[in-house]
Amino acid sequence: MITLTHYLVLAAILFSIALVGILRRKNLLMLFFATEIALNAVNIAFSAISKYYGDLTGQLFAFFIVAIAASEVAVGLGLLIIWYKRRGTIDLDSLQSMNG
Amino acid sequence: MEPIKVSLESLNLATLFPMLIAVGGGLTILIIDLIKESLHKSLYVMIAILFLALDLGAVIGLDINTRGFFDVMFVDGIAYLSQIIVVVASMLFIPLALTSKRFHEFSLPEFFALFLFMVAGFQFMVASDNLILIFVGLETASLALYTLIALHNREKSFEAAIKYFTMGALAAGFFAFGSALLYGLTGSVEIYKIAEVLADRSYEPMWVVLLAAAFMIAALGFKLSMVPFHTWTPDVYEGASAALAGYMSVVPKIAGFVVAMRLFEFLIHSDVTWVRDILYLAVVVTMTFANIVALVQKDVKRMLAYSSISHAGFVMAAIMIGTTQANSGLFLYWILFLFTNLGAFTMLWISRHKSQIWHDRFDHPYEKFSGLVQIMPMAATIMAIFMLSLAGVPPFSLFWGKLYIMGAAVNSGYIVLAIIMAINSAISAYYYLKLIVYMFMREPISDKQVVYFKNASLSLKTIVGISATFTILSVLFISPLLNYITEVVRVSGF
Amino acid sequence: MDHILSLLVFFPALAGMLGFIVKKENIKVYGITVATIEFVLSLILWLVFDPSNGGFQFVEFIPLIPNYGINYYLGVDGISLFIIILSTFITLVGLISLNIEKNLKNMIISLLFLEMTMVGVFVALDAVVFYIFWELSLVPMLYIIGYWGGELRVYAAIKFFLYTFFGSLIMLVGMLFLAYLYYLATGTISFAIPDWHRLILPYDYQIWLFLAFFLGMAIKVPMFPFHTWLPYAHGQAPTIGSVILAAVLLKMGTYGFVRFLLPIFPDASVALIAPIAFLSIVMVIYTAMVAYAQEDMKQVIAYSSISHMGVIVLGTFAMNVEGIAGSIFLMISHGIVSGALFMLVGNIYDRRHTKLLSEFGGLASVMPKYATIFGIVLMASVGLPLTIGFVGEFLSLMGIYKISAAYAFLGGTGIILGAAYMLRVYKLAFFGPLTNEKNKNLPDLNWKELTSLVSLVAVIIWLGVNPNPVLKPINASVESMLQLMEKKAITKEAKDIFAHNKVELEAK
Amino acid sequence: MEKYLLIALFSPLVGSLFAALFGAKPKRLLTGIVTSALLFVSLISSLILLVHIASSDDIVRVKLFDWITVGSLNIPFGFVADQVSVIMMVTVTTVSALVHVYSIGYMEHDKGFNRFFSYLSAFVFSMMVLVMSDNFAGLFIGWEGVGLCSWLLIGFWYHKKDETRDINPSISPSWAANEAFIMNRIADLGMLLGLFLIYWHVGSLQYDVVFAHVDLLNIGLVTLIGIFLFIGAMGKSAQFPLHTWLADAMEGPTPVSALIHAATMVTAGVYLVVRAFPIYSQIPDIGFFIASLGAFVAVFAASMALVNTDLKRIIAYSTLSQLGYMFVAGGLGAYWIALFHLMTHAFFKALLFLGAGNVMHAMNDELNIFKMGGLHKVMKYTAILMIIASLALAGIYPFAGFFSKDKILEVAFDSQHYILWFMLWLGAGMTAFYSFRLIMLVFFGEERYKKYGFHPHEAHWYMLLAMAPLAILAIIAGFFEESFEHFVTKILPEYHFHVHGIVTVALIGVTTLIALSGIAFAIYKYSKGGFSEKWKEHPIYKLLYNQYYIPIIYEKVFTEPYKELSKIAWKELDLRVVDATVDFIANVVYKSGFAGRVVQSGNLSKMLRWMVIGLLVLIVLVIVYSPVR
Amino acid sequence: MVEAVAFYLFAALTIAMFAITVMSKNVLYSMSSLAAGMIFISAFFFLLDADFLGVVQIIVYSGAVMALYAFGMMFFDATKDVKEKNPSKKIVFFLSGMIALLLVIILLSPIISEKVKALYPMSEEVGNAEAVGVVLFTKYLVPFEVAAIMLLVAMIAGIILASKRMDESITLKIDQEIEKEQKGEL
Repeated sequence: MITLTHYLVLAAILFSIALVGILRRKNLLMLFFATEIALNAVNIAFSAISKYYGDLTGQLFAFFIVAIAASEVAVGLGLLIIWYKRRGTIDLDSLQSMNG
Repeated sequence: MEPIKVSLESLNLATLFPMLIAVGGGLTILIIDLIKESLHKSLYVMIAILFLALDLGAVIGLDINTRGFFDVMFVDGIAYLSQIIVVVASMLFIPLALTSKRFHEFSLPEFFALFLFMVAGFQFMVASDNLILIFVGLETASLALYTLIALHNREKSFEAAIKYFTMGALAAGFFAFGSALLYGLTGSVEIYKIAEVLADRSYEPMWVVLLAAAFMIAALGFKLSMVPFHTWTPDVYEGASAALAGYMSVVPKIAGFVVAMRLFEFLIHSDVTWVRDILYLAVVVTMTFANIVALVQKDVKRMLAYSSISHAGFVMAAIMIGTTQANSGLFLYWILFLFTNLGAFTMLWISRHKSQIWHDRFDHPYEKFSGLVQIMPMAATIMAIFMLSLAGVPPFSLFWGKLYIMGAAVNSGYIVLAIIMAINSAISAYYYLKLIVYMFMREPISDKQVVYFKNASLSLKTIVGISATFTILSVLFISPLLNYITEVVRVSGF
Repeated sequence: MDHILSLLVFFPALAGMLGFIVKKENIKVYGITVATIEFVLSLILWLVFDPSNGGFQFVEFIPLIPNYGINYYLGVDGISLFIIILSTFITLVGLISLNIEKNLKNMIISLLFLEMTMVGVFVALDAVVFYIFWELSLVPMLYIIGYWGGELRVYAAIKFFLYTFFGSLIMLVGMLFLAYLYYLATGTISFAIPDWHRLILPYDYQIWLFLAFFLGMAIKVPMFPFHTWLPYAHGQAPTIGSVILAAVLLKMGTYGFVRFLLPIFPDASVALIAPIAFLSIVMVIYTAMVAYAQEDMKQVIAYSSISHMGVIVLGTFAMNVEGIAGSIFLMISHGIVSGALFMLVGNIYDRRHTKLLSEFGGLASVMPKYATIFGIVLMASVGLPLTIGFVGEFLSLMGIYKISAAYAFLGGTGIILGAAYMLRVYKLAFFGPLTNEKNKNLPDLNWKELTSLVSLVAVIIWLGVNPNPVLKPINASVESMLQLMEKKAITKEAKDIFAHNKVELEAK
Repeated sequence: MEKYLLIALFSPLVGSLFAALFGAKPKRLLTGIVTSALLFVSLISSLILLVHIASSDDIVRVKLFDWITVGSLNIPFGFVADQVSVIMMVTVTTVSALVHVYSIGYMEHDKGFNRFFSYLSAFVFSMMVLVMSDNFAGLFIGWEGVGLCSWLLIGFWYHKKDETRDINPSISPSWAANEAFIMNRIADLGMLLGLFLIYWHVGSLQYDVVFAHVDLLNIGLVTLIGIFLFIGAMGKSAQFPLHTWLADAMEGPTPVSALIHAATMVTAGVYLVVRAFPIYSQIPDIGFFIASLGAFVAVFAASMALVNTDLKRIIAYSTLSQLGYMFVAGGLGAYWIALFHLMTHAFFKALLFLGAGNVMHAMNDELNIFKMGGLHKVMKYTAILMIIASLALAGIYPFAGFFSKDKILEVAFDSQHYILWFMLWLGAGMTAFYSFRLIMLVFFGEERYKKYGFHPHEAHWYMLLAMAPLAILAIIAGFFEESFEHFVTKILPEYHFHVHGIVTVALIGVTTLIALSGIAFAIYKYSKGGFSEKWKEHPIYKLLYNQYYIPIIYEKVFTEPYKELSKIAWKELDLRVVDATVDFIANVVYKSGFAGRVVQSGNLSKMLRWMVIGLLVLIVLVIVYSPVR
Repeated sequence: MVEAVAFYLFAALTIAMFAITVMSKNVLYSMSSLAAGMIFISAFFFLLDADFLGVVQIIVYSGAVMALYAFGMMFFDATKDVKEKNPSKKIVFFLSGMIALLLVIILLSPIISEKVKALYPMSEEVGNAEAVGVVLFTKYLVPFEVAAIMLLVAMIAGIILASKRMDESITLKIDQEIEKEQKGEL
């Protein structure tokens, strides 16, 4: 029997994979992929919980998360484009003019 | 499936009006832009102010402790207060667009539209106890904010925006995960309900409850720039324009505080001491770390960034303490902080140059203010007063906030915390003093008044005047302010 | 007369603000005028003050933050009256002798603001109002040291500010806690000092609160080992800064002892007599030794200030009328004397731009007036009878003698060591052959310097010969304070001390 | 009579202030005349008071106003002229009036003429306050006042530079002045403690109240008070071990030495003991200690005088020695005798000093008696006056010293303190010897001064005239012994002798014998050219000549270590430990700021990593720190 | 049983896909596997009776998001292998691994509260999409509208950031030049 725990553990694992991506990616575009993964992991958790409660709220939350993820992509890409226009790279290490 | 009956009254649309006005304002600006291009920024500023004024009126007209729209909207005292703070702060900050120099963002009408959307986002965020709406509101505001930062249109502002955005995306992940856990625990996304259910099951399984709290602390910690989630703050402040940096130091944080209050207060008051202890730790680390790093900054704006981290830590203590006194202290502090920081950042904004004549990286290095008192005694004095206020020197405004929050700490038995706060205030005095030392005790590098006055305009000066007046004379209206805040906070049960 | 205290506090500040408008060339006249008016006001206060009344007079009360117990609450009693007059007097004298050209306007405006804070500290009857002025006094002083000071001025100024700021913040926590305890006891929160005076606290609370207050004030005094900011501050400050710092600002600390520590925490005060006496004695002896070793004239006086403050603290913790009244008198006398000494050093510094003792010698023959006045002030400093310095020192030591002869003896060594370092300075600077070429044509004091110094000398002698007009109001207030303390005492130790801390005739 | 009291008290002050007006100006003869005249006014008032009191036994009291009123303490400016104080007043004003007149001549070429008179009159005023006060605090005012004036006057020639001890054993006037002041301060502390003790147990510092109360006090307490007060007396009267300043004080102008360091100020200690007799008569043990110390100093100081070559120092040691005698009398309860010797000593010692002043004047301030000799030819009157004074000092009948000093020896013998008596007896011999050694070396024998090119001359007539009354008093004062006793014992206790008749006569004989032999030995030895040079190599000579090495010991044991310690306290402790600790803390905070910046590397990856680390920490805390319920 | 098989299958697939996404050096691979992972996730939604969500997932992600990314990728010309400097792999894997481990440990405890009653119960009668719609347009109408604003914000942001109006920075220009240009235009 697949229980909620299974789904949650899966979500946790996916979330951790996302963290791996977020931590190790130097290419900003690919880093954004990883943030998408994190949100998707949460979506699994939400819909699973929703199912086990028989409650729709979780699905709605997941729905909003999808919306949020989409908006983030738009803004993120916009930022990347303008950065790329200026610097010709989307490498994360190029963003180091401010520190200390 | 049964049809759903909805009466307009039960929706209580009034709770929604303020945000609708702000959104409407944003849309109006977009429409005006469509109709006629290249209008002067002053028009947009005034439109924005007008809509914000309407917004403020709508907020003030709200009844406290009402819910609306299927209980999604929730206007309790803290929502009411924080909305007022958000709107007033926005009204005070938006005239900073009227500089005598031209900056990229203000030439774009979209800036003002996004600004109003952002205000609406923050209002949604505070005026609800539904995690979904909070999340959506938060993201609306944040996405707008990232864009506003980038619109300053120079490499540093892009860098700032990207950093802020990326970290924000991670924090959004944290928030989502935390919400999922809370939902899993309680089957609800409404905070009051979550609190009920958790209390009902006596916070078991404890680990999961705490895990959810941990995620939430991480997510809000990012918004409130708690150490170690603070790393974006100085870079973003440095990259953004001084006006926007000042805005960021005030408005998003008050929204964050309100959410944090809603989320953590019930945990703190339950016998789950974990949250309290962790917040205690976080508060101490945040205050201290930020203060220490601020000591070695070379740029005033960056210093103020660390300073605002430290102040946020200080105020976070109020949430940790959790008494009515502490929570009203939080609002009092933040109102006072609003005016002082507004003043300080406006002073920076006034002295902004397009070319980096003082330092090849910084806009506002300390050296820039050398001997300011001899060239512009009034400006130097006012800036010094803002610095002293931030350092907590009485009788300037922030002293009263510190007094009140430290008093709240003492009254709840957190003597050690109060002492740590005191020590931190003493440490922080150093970096504020450093600016005073530069302004008052060094000889000026350039003796040309114009060099300093470059970006000043009447509206900027007015804003400085307002905040200076408020900072100096705060003692006169602390009492009514405090009475009102306490009353409002108490009726909403915090 | 009802608002004379407010007038006293805010008149200089208002004048300071208006001073921005006055033309640069005339600012000094303006400053002196304002300071004179303020001084006359303070004299009027003395005139209308009822010396037999030990309580607070001319009380003003305006609610500020009533819900949190913070009120604008002013009043004056015998303890504070003369320190107020001292502040206005020293400011006036300092302004007259002011000899600064760089940015004079800012200096005078800062001084006027400083005067407000000084008066404010001493008239405040609400702890928060007290704290406001206490902290605010740092700001103009910071500027004065940091801008017009010597080479290390910025370091000295920041050290001064941060050190005292740190201490007072700890004190603030103590105040908040005390207000809370007041709330627990009475159900209303209050920061009013007279309210606190009536509060009887449990012993352990007293100790902790005492320590919190003590730290803040001890740094200001400055007590050993928190004293190291002072030599820097004095060493770097311009003359006027040193004068006011030594004459008035340091007194805030000891005034705080009398106003807060003793009446609010009588039991803790009694219990902690020994450690505090120890610190004071270390202060007296150790700093006297350090003063002896100095090469810079001003540093000698700076350290000597610390040493004298040790005697003041001893007197304060004598817990009897003689000692406390003596210590208050000593605050005033030390204010005048150290003010005069710093002014004198300033005079020679103006002429030679050095304060190193090795640069001088034999000055008595080129500057006889200067040497004479220095001599008189020096004698007051070492506590010669019939000068102002003796009365307070005598009474303070007399008071502490009742607690322990050993304290009086060790504290009393100050009069020997004090003589040693002061006479050393005098010998090195004024005696011996005039060897340094640069000193051969030094002009003697000019009328400006003479006016200020002679007025100080006049006070030194006048109050040395006839201290009673000052002592009487002090006495009345101290007596009522001690009665209060006796009533409040809860520990046996304290009760014993208060019961027996007076002259007791012995029968065989 | 109050009027006269006030006149006596304040006319020196008026004179001082008058002279002070001209302080920095060039010499004005007027100042000298006015101050002297005012002192004569004071003298006459004192004499009127003396007559008044002697005739009516009326004690004159004046209370000006309250000085310090605090708590139960009330110190008035109260003055009293009773039998004791009026004697002191007369003595003081007499000597000082004469010294003033003398000084007009002595200081005639000095730049600081006006200043000198101002100081000198101020001294007299302080001294008058000291003796006339009716309470201990007033006494202390005078006590410190004379100390101040002594400081000013010793350091009068402040412009002289410091020398090594070989060249000038007093180093310099300013050094000597400071030494005197500081040493006195040490003693003053003792005295202050005494005052505190009195106050806290009696509640007043008025003599009458205190003395009325002494009986009621615990004996231990009285002992303590006695000790403390005597410590004060030891400083002012330069008793061992606080004696070194007196010899160094000879750096001051000679009239100063005559007035302050011989006749008046140094006897203040004796006056205190006499004044406080109700206390000391309660505590004979302390009295005995005082007497023993006195006897010791009498011999100790005399022995140093034996070999010294410095004109003034010899007389200074002699003063020291005589003070020892007075303390013996005071300590043994013979208060009136102490007072009597105080008075006679004032006369002849002042005379001696003034004579020495004449010699110095003549010799251009040369002080080495071995550079003098045969001066009687040019300075006949001075020689006569000094011989009179020396005879009085040596205690030869009928000179004043004979009466007073013999009485002291009698007291010592009578109270069965034979050792004390023996020491005093020995001291008497030594006194006689060194006095006439000085006379012989200065006035008689080979005229060595010619070798050094001096051209001595006699002093002004008015200087000699000023000395004359002293000489007369030195001769005749002794004959007033009985009336003196009668007069002062109205207040002071009488001393009842147990031995009478033959023993007394024998004692007088023995004492006179040793004095005479001392004189004879001196005359014999020095008329033949004195001791051989080999003596100077002898350890005993060296020991005596170097004042038992005490100044050097003080310097090595106290002064230098204090200096070193002070340096250490400043440079090592204050700067390196106390201040460095503060700075260290501040620096640690500041430096940790640099360390903290590492977090702020500006690299987005690292920033994200910090967030994740934060999350991890929180999660770990969830597991590790979850509360146990 | 089918559920279990499906779960494990898709779980393995998503994990694998996402692992490729975060580990691959090639953007194209990375993105493709991301898209694949997203679609596999929608399988879970279907498994969990969240049909509507599953559809939305496929449309939004595989449609909109992936399209955006693809455009982005082309714009950045990132089809070739990206060179990334990853100096501290150990830390990355340690952190993520620890978090994964701890999360799993914690999440093994039972979360679901038995007492909770569903606020908006799923019912067999009503289709998922309909049910979601009802709730979305009643209770969650406000968030929905806000989400709309959010998307508007995102759109404006995307447009303005990528537009030509950002190409020339007024911020960096001296004011006089701007005025000159404007005059020239006029």
